[in-house]
Amino acid sequence: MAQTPSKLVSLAEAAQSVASGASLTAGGFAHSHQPLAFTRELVRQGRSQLTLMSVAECWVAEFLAAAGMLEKVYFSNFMFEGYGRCQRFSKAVEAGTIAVEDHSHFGMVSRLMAAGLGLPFMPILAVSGFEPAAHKAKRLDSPFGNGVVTAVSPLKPDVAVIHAARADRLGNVQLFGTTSVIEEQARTAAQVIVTVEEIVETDVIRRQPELTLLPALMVDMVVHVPYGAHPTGVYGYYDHDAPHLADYYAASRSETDTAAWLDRWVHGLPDHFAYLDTLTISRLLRLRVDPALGYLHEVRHD
Amino acid sequence: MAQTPSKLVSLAEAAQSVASGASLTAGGFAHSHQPLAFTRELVRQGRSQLTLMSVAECWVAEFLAAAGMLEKVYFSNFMFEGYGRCQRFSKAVEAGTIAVEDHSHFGMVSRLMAAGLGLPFMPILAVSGFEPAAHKAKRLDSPFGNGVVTAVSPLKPDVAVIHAARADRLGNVQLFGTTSVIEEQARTAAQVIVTVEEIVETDVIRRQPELTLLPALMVDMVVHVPYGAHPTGVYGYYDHDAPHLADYYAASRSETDTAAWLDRWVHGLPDHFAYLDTLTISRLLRLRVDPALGYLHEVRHD
Amino acid sequence: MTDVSRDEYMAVAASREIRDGDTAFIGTGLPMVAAYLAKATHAPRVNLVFESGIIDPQPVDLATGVGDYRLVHGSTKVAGTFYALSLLQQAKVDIGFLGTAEIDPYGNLNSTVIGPYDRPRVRLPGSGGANDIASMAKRFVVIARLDRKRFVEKVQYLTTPGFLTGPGAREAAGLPGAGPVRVISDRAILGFDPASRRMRVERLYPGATLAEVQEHIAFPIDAAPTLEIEPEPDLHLLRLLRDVIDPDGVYVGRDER
Amino acid sequence: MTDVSRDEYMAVAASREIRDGDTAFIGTGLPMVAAYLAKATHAPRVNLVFESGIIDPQPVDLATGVGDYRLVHGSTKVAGTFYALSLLQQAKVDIGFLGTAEIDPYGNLNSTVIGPYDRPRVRLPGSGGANDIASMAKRFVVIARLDRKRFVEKVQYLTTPGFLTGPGAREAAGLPGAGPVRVISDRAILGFDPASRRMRVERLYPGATLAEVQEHIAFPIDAAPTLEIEPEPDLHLLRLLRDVIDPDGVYVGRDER
Repeated sequence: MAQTPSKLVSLAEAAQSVASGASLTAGGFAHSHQPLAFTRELVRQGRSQLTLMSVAECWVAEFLAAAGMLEKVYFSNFMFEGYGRCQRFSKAVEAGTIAVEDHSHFGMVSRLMAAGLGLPFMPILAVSGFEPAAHKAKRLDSPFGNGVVTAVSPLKPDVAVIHAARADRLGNVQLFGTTSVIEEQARTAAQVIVTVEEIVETDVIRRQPELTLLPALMVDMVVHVPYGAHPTGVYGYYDHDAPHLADYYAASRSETDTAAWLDRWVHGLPDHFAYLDTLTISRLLRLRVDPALGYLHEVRHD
Repeated sequence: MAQTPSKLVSLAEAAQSVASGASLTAGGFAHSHQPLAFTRELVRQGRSQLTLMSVAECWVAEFLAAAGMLEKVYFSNFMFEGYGRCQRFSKAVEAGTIAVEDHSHFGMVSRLMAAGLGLPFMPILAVSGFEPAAHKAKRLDSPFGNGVVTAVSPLKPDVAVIHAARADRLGNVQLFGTTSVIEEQARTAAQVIVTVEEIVETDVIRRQPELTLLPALMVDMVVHVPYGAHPTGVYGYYDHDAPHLADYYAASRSETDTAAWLDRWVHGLPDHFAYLDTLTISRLLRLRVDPALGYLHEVRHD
Repeated sequence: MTDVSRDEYMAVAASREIRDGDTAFIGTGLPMVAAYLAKATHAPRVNLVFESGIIDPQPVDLATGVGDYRLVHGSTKVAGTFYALSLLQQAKVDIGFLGTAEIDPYGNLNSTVIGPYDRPRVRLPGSGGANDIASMAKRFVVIARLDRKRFVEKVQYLTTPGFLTGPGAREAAGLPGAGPVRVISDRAILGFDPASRRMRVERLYPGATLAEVQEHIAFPIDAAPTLEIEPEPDLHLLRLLRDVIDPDGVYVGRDER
Repeated sequence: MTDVSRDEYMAVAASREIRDGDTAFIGTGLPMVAAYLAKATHAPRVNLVFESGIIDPQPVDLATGVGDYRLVHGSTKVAGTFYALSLLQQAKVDIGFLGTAEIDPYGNLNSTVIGPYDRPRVRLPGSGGANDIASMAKRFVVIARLDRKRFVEKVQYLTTPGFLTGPGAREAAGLPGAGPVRVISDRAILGFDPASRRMRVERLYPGATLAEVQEHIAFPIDAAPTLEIEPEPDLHLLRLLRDVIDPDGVYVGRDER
C-alpha cells in the first residue's frame, strides 16, 4: 500500500477498483460530505449487485438504487431531511429487488467498529432492532457476572469511499466539522478511497495534525475532486444545493422521471468537470459558504 | 451537576473532594500534562489509603507514593523517560506497602473504556498480562463462532483529575497536542476535576470546537491553575522542567532526601502561587515554548 | 389569544419536557425548535447533542437537519456519530425526542416498515438513533399527530422499545433507560399510567375534547385521574417561536388551530 | 573504520529491520534513533506511531520520550493512546521494538518484577505497550545488551509473549502477531530457529566471537547454519547518526567498542 510514492489516481481509475458484487460503505451524513461525484462515476461506468454497508449515506444509496445497482443494503436510516424518504430506494425495497437488514445507528456503527478494531464482536447495551436476527446480534452474559450485553457481529466492506476537505498525496486526510462515521468506515474497509476538495502538501497537514481524520496508513487512493460532494455540501467549502436536491426529489417520484434525470446529470455527461460546467459556475458560487460561519447564510430552508 | 452556573472552584476546594480511601485516575503521559499542582495540594492536605487507576501518570504516582498516601495501584507503566524507574513508588511496592495490579497499556485503557462506555466488559485481542488474573481478564468465545477474545473488566475510579490547556466556566475543556487517555479517564470517573492553564469565555471554545476534548457535560469542577503541570509540561505553553525533575530524581534515591524535598516544595509552601514564586519567574520563563514549534527548542537532553 | 396553532402547542409542550441542566438528544424538526425554545427560556444550561456528532451548538440560523453546518458553527465540540451515540450508553443523556409512523398503547414505535419486513407495502426510513435513544436515554418523549393509522393496537414492526408488553418488560429486556414519559400530539398531551404502563390522556389543548382524542386513536385509551387543560402559551414564548426561532414557519405551522 | 561503537552497530541493525512503507510502533531510546535512521535512508515512507498518540512525526530535534512535544510538532496526526494502540489490534502495525530486563530462549520478556510479584526484589516499570506490541504487531524486534542476568532460561514474570513454550504456542494462545524476529544485542544479532523457535546467533559484530556471545547468555544457544559477520556501517549512516540524529550521543554511545 505505502509502496507507491503517491496515492493520487483519477476518479475513473478509483471507481474501476469497485467490481460488480462488491460491498461498499460511503461517508457522509444527511446533506453533508457524501461522495457523490464518485457515485455518479460508478453509475456512469455501470455496476451490478453491489452491497452497501451504510449508516446515513442516504444520497449514495438513493442514486445507486435509482441506477439499479444495489442488491443488499445494511443500514440504520435513510431520510432526506426536509424532503422525505428515499423514493427509489424505498420503491426497490417494496418491489423486493433490494434486500435490507435494519439496525439502529449505534448498532450499525458498532458492527463497523467491531471489524475496524479487529474484533469478532462488539458489546453494546442497546438492543439493535430489538428482536435481533441471530447472525447480527446475540445476547451475551458478561464473563464477570456483572451484566448482559448485546454482541453485534462485525461488518467488513470491501471498499470505503469517503469525501473530505483535503489530503496530501500520501493519503493524510483532513475534514472540518463533524466526522460522522468516517473513522470507523475507513478502519473496517479492505480498501479506502478518498475524494477531496483540495490536494495539499504534507507540510500543510503537519501544521494542524489535530485536524487529521485519517492518517496515510489508513488510505489507499486519493482523488482530487472539487465539488465532489455536490449536491450535498462540505463544511467550510460549499453548502448543499437545495434546489438541485429538490429537483432530484421531484423526479424520483416516478421511474421515468428518475431515468431522465440520470440521463441528464450522469449518463449524458462524460465526466465530473462536464457536470460542473453544466451546473454553471454562477450556481456553484451561490453555494459558497460565509468564511466566518462555515455555512451559506442566505440559503432558503426549502 | 450542570445546575451550577459556573464550575469554577479553588484548588484547595477541588482537592477536598478527594477523600481518604478514594480511587483516582490522573491525566498525563511521560513528562506531559500531569496534574501536579493538584497532586501537591492533595499531599499538602494529607490523605491515606488512596487507590490509583492509572496508565502512565508516573509523576502523580511517584509523588503520592513518596508522601505515603497510596494503598493500591492499577497501572501499565511507570517510567521516568530519561531518568529511570520511579524510585519511591518502586521501593514501596518492594516493601509491600503498595499493592499493584499490572496491565498492558491497551488492557488498562480498555478497562477504563469499558466503564466509560457503560459496558460490563471490553473485548480485546491482546492478552493483558498474559496469565490474567480471573477478576481482571477472561478468555471469551465470540457468540458468532468467529474467534476468541480477552474480556477485560471495567475499572471505575471515583475521581479523574486532568490538567489541560484551557476551559470555560461551564467545563468545556481544550488541550493541544496528544490527548493520552483523558477521554477515557473523564468518561469513566464518577467525578471529573479539570485544572487548566487558562479560563476562557465560552465563545473562545466555540471558535475551535474541534479542539474540545471534554464537553461540559463530562466535567464537574474547573480550577484555574497556571503552570499546574509543573515540573511536567503543557504543549503550547511550557516544556517540562528537566533540572527540577532531575533534582527530584536524585532526592528520590533516599527516603530522607525525598522527605526533605517534599518539605521544601510541598509542605513548606502554603499554596501553588508560593510554589511558583519559589521557582522564580525567570525559571518559568526559561520553560516558555517557541510559539512556532510548540516546544522549547533550547532545552538540553539531560 | 386564540390564534395559537396546534404546532405551537406541541412545540411549547415539548420544550417544557426539557429541564435545565439536562443533556438532550435532539433530532430535526419540532424537537429542534422545542430545544431552542427551552434553551432560550427555562433551561439555559441544557446541553444539546445531535447524532451527527455536534455537541451544544449555538446556531444563528435554524438548522435544516441534524448534520446542518448551522449547528457546527459555534458548537462547543464537534465529534463523530459514535461519540454522540456512546453518550447514550454512558447514561449521560437525560432526554430524547422521537417521531414515529406507528405507536402502540405501551409507547412502542415503528419507523421501519408498513407490511411484511421482507416485502413491505411502505418502506420507512428506519430506526436511525431512535432505538438507541429509546433504549438508553434516561427518558424519552414521542411527538406524533393523532391518527388512527398511527396510534395502533400493535405496531407492524418493533423498531423502538417503549414499555414493550407492560410493567417490568423493559427491565427484563435489560434496557438501561426508563422509557417513554410523554406523547405530545396535536390535540392533547398523553402520558403513561405508572402501574399499567398503558397510554393515557393527561392534558387537552383548549377546544379539544377527550372523545375527539379517543376517536383519533385506534386503541382504547382513558383519561388520567385528573385530566387538565393545557393553558395557552405565554406571549413571550410565542414571540420567540414566531419571530426568532422559526420565523419562516418551517417546522411550526401557524394555520392549523 | 574501526571506531564504530556497539551502540552504533545496534542502531544500524535495528534500522535495517524497518522496511519501506512499514508502520512501526516506536519507543524511546535506540528504537527512536533506528526509526529516524531508517526514515532518512532506505525507508522514507515508514509511518511511525508512538503510544502517546502521535502519528508520523517529522521532528526537528531528537525527542526525549514518546510523549515529547518535539514529536507533536509536525506530526501528521495527533490522537490519544487508545487510537495508537488500537492500530496494533487492527493489524495495521508491521513492526515494534522492545527492550527488556529479562529474555528467555523463546523470546519471552519480563519488564515487570525481579522476584515474587507481590513482594518483588526489584519492581520494574511494567509492560506499558510491550505486551500489546508483542501480542499484536505483525513482527517485533528486541533490543537488549548481552548479560547472563538478562538472557535467562526462564523469565521471572511473563510480561510479554515471545514464542511462549515453542512451536504453535502463540497460535494456540490466540495471539494475532507472528512473534519476535530478531534480538539485537551489543555483540551480535540473534534470531529464532524457524522450526524450534529457540534463539540462535545469526551475525557477529566485527571482533566478537560465538564463544564470547554464548558466555554472556545463561541458556544454551547455537549459531545459525550460516553465521555471518556484520559489515561495518556505511560512512553515510554513521554521519547521519553522529551529526544529525543523535549529535549529543544521548542514546547512541560513541565510546564502547
